[in-house]
Amino acid sequence: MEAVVFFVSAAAVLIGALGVISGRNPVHSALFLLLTLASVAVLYLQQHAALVAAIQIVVYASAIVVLFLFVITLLGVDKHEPRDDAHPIQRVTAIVLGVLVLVGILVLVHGNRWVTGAHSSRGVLGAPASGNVETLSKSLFTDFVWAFEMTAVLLVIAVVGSVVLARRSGHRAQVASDGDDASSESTGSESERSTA
Amino acid sequence: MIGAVTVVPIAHAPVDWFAVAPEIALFGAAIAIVILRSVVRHDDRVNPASMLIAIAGVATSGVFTGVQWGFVHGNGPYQALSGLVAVDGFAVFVQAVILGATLLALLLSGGYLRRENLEIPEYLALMLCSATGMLLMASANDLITIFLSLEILSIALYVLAAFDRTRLSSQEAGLKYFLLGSFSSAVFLYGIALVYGATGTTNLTGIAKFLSTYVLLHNGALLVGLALLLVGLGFKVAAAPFHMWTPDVYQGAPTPVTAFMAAATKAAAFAAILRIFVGAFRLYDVDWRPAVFGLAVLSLLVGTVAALVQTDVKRMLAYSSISHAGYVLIGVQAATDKGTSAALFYVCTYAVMATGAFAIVMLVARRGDDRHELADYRGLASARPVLAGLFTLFLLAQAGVPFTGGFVAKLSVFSAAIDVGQYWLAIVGMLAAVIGAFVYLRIVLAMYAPPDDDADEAARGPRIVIDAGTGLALSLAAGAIVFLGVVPGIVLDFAHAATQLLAH
Amino acid sequence: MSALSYPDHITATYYLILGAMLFTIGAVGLLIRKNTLVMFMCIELMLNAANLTFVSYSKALNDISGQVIVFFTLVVAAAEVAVGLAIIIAIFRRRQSVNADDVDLLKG
Amino acid sequence: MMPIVGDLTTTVSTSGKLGYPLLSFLVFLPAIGALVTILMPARRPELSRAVGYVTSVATFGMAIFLLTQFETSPLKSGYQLLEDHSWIGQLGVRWTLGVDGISLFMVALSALLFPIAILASAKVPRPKQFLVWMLLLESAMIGVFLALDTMVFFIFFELVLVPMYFLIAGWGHDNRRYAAMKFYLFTMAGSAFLFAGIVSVAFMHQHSTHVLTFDVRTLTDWAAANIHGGTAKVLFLAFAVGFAVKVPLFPFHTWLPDAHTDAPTAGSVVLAGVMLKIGAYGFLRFAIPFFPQAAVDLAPILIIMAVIGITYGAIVAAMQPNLKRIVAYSSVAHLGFVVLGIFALTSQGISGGLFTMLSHGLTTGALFLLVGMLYDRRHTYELSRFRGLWKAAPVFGGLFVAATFASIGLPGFSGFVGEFLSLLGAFLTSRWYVVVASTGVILAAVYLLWAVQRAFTGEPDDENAATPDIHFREIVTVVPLLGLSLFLGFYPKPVLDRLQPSVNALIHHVELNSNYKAPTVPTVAAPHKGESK
Amino acid sequence: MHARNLLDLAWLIPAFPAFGAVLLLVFGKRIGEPRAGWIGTAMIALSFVASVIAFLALRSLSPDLRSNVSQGFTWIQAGTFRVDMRFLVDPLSSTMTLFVTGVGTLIHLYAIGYMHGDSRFSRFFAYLNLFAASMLVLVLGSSFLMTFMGWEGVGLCSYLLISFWFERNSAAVAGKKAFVTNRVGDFGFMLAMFLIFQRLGTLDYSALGSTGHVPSTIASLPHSSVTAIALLLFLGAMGKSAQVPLHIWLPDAMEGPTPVSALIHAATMVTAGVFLLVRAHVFFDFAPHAGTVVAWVGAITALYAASVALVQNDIKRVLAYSTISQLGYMFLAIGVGAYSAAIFHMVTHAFFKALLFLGAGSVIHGMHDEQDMRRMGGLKKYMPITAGTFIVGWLAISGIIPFAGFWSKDEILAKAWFSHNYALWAVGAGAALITAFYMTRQVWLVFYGPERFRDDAVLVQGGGDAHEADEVHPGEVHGGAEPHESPWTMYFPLVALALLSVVGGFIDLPFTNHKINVLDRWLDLPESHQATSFGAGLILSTVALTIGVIGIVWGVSIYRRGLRRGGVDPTVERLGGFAGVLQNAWYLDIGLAHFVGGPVTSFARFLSEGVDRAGIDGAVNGIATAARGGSGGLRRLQTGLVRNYALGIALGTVLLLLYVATRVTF
Repeated sequence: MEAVVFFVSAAAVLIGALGVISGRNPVHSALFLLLTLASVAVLYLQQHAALVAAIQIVVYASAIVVLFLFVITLLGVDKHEPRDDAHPIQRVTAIVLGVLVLVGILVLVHGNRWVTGAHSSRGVLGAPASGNVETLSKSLFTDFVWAFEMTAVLLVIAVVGSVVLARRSGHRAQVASDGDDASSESTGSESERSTA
Repeated sequence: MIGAVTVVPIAHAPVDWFAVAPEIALFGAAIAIVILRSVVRHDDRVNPASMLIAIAGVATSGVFTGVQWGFVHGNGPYQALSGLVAVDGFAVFVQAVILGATLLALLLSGGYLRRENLEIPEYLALMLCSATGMLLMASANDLITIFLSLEILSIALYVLAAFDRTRLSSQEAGLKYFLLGSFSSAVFLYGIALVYGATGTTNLTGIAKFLSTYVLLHNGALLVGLALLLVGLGFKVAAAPFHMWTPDVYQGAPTPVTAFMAAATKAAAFAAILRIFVGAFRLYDVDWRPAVFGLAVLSLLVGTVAALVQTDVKRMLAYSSISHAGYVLIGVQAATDKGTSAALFYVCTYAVMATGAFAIVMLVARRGDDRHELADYRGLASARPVLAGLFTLFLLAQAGVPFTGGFVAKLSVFSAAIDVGQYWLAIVGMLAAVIGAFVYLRIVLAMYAPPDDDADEAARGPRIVIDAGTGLALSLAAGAIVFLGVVPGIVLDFAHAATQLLAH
Repeated sequence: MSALSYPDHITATYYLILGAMLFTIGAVGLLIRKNTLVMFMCIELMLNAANLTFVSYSKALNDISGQVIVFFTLVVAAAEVAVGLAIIIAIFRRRQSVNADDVDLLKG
Repeated sequence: MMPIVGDLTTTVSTSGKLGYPLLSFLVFLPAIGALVTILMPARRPELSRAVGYVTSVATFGMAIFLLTQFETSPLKSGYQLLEDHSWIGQLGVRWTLGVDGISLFMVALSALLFPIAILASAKVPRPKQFLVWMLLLESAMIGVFLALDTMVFFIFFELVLVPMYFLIAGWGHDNRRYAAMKFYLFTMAGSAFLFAGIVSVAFMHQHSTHVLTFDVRTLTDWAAANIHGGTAKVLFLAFAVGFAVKVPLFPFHTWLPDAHTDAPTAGSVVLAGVMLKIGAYGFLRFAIPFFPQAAVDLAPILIIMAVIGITYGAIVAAMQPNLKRIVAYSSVAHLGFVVLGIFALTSQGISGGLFTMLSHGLTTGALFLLVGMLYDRRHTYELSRFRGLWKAAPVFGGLFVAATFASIGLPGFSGFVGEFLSLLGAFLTSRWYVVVASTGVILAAVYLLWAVQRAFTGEPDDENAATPDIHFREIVTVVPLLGLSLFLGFYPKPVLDRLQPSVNALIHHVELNSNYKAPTVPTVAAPHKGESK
Repeated sequence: MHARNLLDLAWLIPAFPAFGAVLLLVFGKRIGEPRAGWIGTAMIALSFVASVIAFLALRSLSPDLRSNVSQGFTWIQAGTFRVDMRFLVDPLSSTMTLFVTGVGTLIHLYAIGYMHGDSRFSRFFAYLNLFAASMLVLVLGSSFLMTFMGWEGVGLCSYLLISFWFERNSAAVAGKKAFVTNRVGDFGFMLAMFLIFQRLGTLDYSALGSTGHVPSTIASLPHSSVTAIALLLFLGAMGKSAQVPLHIWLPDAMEGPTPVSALIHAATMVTAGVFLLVRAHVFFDFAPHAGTVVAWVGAITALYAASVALVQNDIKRVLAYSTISQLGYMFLAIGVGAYSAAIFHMVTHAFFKALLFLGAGSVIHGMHDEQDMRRMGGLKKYMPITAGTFIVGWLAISGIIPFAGFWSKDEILAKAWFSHNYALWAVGAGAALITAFYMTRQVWLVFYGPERFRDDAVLVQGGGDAHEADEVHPGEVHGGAEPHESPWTMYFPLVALALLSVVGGFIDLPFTNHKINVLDRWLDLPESHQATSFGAGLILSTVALTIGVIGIVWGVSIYRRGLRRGGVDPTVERLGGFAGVLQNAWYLDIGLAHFVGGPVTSFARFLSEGVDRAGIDGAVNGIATAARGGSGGLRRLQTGLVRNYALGIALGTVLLLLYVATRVTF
């Protein structure tokens, strides 16, 4: 059973990924991305990471992908990108290198030698059923409380940055109103969610 | 939501605020500016106010750093916040450097922003946030915090690089930096994942402990992870072959941001490199030293050689920053205390040299920030002798002329290399310095070229205006360079002590 | 790797290899696509690969921090998206294009 | 019958004897002068000039005083007027100054040449900047010769480049940028190896004794005794490359002609007069004492390079169409004699080498001054443009011919004493090389007299006939050099007596630390009947 | 001891002219035309007086004590090497000083008249004085190095004096040629000194011992190094004394004013080589092979130069080659160990050759700077004194008894014969015959026969002295003007020298009775003591005399009627094609220039163009170019395309992974 779920969702992940990088139309890519993210969430569940899976769905699948689609449509770039390549060699080299990286990782970290670390150095996982919600949130607010605080800086940057960038370049130095709202609201919504 | 019913009692670990006081002070200033900006809308006094806040923040943070130094010196280094943060001399030294660079960058920015007519508060807030990220990086003792701080400083820099929306080149720089930066940090993250799998922890101290207790029969995951970490950090310090973004981004970004990037980011990233490689993975130095060696040599060659035929001064300096990364890496790969302190001293010196040089570039670029051609520097000596003199000083310092910080810095990194028996690395470094000297002297020659050849080049364009902040920054930098060159003892001892007070 | 024939028990290795594949695909995508938005998506793929690896390791090592890291990664991803898309938009406004190859003002 | 030999590295007397740091004054005075000059208003050049003259002359005075303070006796072979202060503790660099017979006259020469060079360039544009650079250069030069801390030496060694670079690039002739750049990069490349060598020695010392120091005396004693075999050879070569570029020895000489040709007169004077000697000095102060055995084993290589330099430099000089280039190449030949003498490792050879260093400074300095005057009058160095100048400007012509013969090394001029001694000394150890090198005395006559014939003899055409004769200020610059050269030609004893103790100590040091034995010659107690009563 | 105190003042001898030189160099312009000359002459005269006093003081000492090294100071000292500035007065040096200062004084005096009106009159006397001083240092020096100092000094003066009229290019070239050729000799001299120091530990003459006892240091020297020293010294002598093939500078040296030719290039400087070898004769005593070499080089030089002198048309060039030839005799003498004979001939030669040169000068002066003998003839009646004195010199050099030349030349030939070197004797005799002939030719062409200086019909046909054409002072007067006798300052020296040329021979008559041959005893040099029977000596003398007579008679018979029609020289006519060979001095000069000069020049050009410019400098610039190239390449990599940059990162990653592959433990 476990195997079935794994292989199915693994296939979905890879199909999605390949779809993302092969889809001529960005909208398609976004949708394939959605597929991948969702199937990854399934794999999280498989590994008793319920909370992570949930956040994956909520933040990634919904917020981020939606944001992508929003931008795509906003910019109206949902058209096929030209196939012609300034540097044709780029594509070939890229694929070769990609293969090399993959092979490299697989060969170097081959077989069952992926995991060599010491076990449960920072807190043991809970029972599979629990989905580790408590454990996770516990360590999130104890061991990793500082890292948690640090995310605040990230979000401030995200807000200010997108505000600054999304302004129209025409009139500067005084607050612009339009593009400002769009992005600020979007980022704002995330920040609420992720600091909840 | 899942499991929301069961109430989980969480015993809040008492947060050791002292350990993170500098970061908090800086971030506080950033927040203050943001709030001020959003509260006070149409009032120009907000600009100087926010500038004051920013400087105050840096100052406060500096004070805290000083206090920390005193404490560490007295009671020795320790780790705070369940090992995510290390409070040690190393962190304090790097933080001091970062704060110094930030201060200089802020001083430069004021005049620049007014000249280019850009939003000052947002800019300052972002710069402070980025600086905060750097401070966090300097003190981070856990791969997670390192990753987070890396992202903090990077994302802020993406925005800063693209800050000048009137210049296409600025936005292009932002985009390139963003795409490549997030690419490299993704690699970095994957590297963390592998290391985590290989050692079972992300805490550097834990890793060191693990590696000293267990001998890995299969070090594949560890080494691959290590390699990917090197990619991520190598990107940030602009080491070849991960350097290609540097010239474009440095050139496109607003010049004060370039200075900040060159000076502070390098410092922070090298702090991370030193902590991870020399600190946590010291036992595996036989494995990683050759790799760093390669990066060092490559950076030296690429950085110096590529600059030879450049005609854009800002780009030249960008390339030279690549080669300087190479010099620091020489110190890193020695994997000794000597090497570490040498690297620290070098980073410190480079921060000053680079900021000074870019400050001049900023001034000469004039409004529009687009006069970077060598021709624009013709006859600068006759037009603005002092300015030319200062630039000469900074350039010669980068070339490593005695009685400037650059000389002592190079001296110490090469010494470190020779100390571990790598004569050829030292000699390659010296020869790279020779080629580098050619680049710098080319600029100097242009400045001292009598204005009669290519007469009105210098005259063309508005007169160069030096605002108070920039002037202050320049004089500070110049003073520091000479100070570091003539009596380097003090800072060297500081750096040395810093390595001794490394928390393990 | 242990037999790819139908296994009765799925070890961490499977997940990790999948992660590696996902990571590589993302990387290749970034290299071969010209549309900045898609390139950005590829970065998200890579981040997900890392996350998957973390979670798998956290299970294999029976250690929670792996999952915590994923949490932080998500936040980072969110922030990156906000800023990144803003940059892309800003550029688009000037250039009316999201083609990465159009952005070559700075070179040489 | 080797005279009583003192120790190479012991200190004879410290500045305590003097109560004030004379040597530090010598180093800093010009630098202070430079700072003062910077403060002078640019539109009042005469002020800068005044400062320049005062400072350089004062420095010269102090150098004279140094000569009087220097104690001479066969046993006083070590460093005198020593000063030692901590500087960069972390790197073990100390501010150590001292003077011995080997460095004494180099300091004096520098102090003498600078006032003259400054006086000779009274009409340069932008005099303020010019003087700043000149004074800084003087500071660095004197520092190089006085430093007893290897790293301090290296610092000055590098520092010398900068002012010289700006002098060439800022006040040179047509091709000045290329020349200046070439000069800077070339020397810097050489010093890369020198640096590696220095630091290696210091660290080897640190690893075995746990004391990090760059002190010349300590390192000399330690390295000579503890670094052997291949290591010593490699390190010696590292030093040698650095110094060979500076000298310059044969294959590394190619920066010299360009630098000389395009340098301003003052630059050429200082470059040839003092700067080239830094290389030779380095051999004597560091390369040989640190690695005696290696020096002995590898001496043939350097001797061959020197011999090639002597003949090659002369032959190539003869072919130059440019008067200044001829003088430049003549420097290559002369410095060849210096190195030949030094690596003869005999008392005569080294003394001769050192003496040649001194006299080359005087004679070639004079030649460059004269050539410079010619340039001031005619704005060219091309020989083909000159004809019959001797008739047009008799005094100038006479002085030039005098300088020529001084440079050829005619007995009676200092050049002869130096070259003869170095050839003689080298003959004792490596005869056949000297047979080749001695052809240099023929070739020197060929290229210099040929140049004189082409430029100074014959019936001047109108352009040449219009060349004004030398005037007083210029005479004041040249005559002292020639006069001194003449005096030392007839009475070199004062110099030789002060050189000897250090030279003998050096040879003794080499003998102690290597399988080398200085050749002995039969000693006839030559009966001087005149003496007998 | 009083005498010794006097001898300690020997430094005064060179000091006088040295002072004069400095004085005239500095204040010459202010001192002005006639006075400068008189000052110069006075100085050298004083020095002559001093030499005489020194000579007398020395004579007052007993023969075995006749060597005094004056007080002095240490000149150069390094290690065990030490050279003092001292002056050695012994019979040899005092003889030299006597005739150097004596002849010198006369020539100075002569020059006052000859150089009259020259723009650099005072400079000329400064140089002359400087020369005298150097020459005296050369002979009085107490060590090889002191001698070398004087040696180079005279070289310098000869350079300055030959190219005294440097406006003439030929003069400048000649001066340079002289100095450089001499330098070749000096090269040998220096090496000799190095070797001597290495072997003996000193350069002091006292180490050479004196006749009677030879220092063990020398006696025990390996034969090879003695020979080497001897030959190297000889190389030095060859340069100074113009022995084949280093003679090439001397004929050109005639570019200088005639007094210079007389003083430097006939009487004194050129004999320095002879002096040196005699001074260092001890080495030749121990190196017979070296002696043979010297003798043969001398003999060949004598014959060669004489043959060339046959067909020269320039009055001075004839004398120049004759000088070379006579010097050859001296070396022949040294070669066979007849040192005192060499000195003897040196002295007599100084008298009559100076006389001849000054006579020639007087002729040139009287002929308004005409030097071509073909434009002369019958001058006897215009300048009787010159003619008379010149004839004395002619007889002397031709070896007619009782003139000085006869005795000295005869002694040399006799010594050659008695040392069983009959071949050498034959060569010497042949040279003597030719000498007599060409001197007769000269006398007849100049003083007898038809007067050819009026008609310009005589076209100057080029020959040995191809550059005759520009051999004219500024402001020469051609033909027309009448020849005239010279002022007394010029003919007084002629008369004096003529007298010396007559009686000079009597200082050393070749009879075994030691009461008579003063010089021999005075010099007290070792002699090759072969069986010399009086009878044989007499026969040889007669033979020598007859040779001279034959030469003269033959010459007169040919030149009785002067030149052939059209100014053709009978000798040239007779010799036919061979005359060309002789006129071009057997093509030695040209040959050297062509086969040595040519290749050397092209080699030098190759070094400077090929090796230095292209090779070394090229390599350096090549590196620079390569760096630029690489820079350009890297620049091209910076496409500005973000994806390419990402590719770079990926590439780097792969490289790192590849490296990791080498470290991973599988």
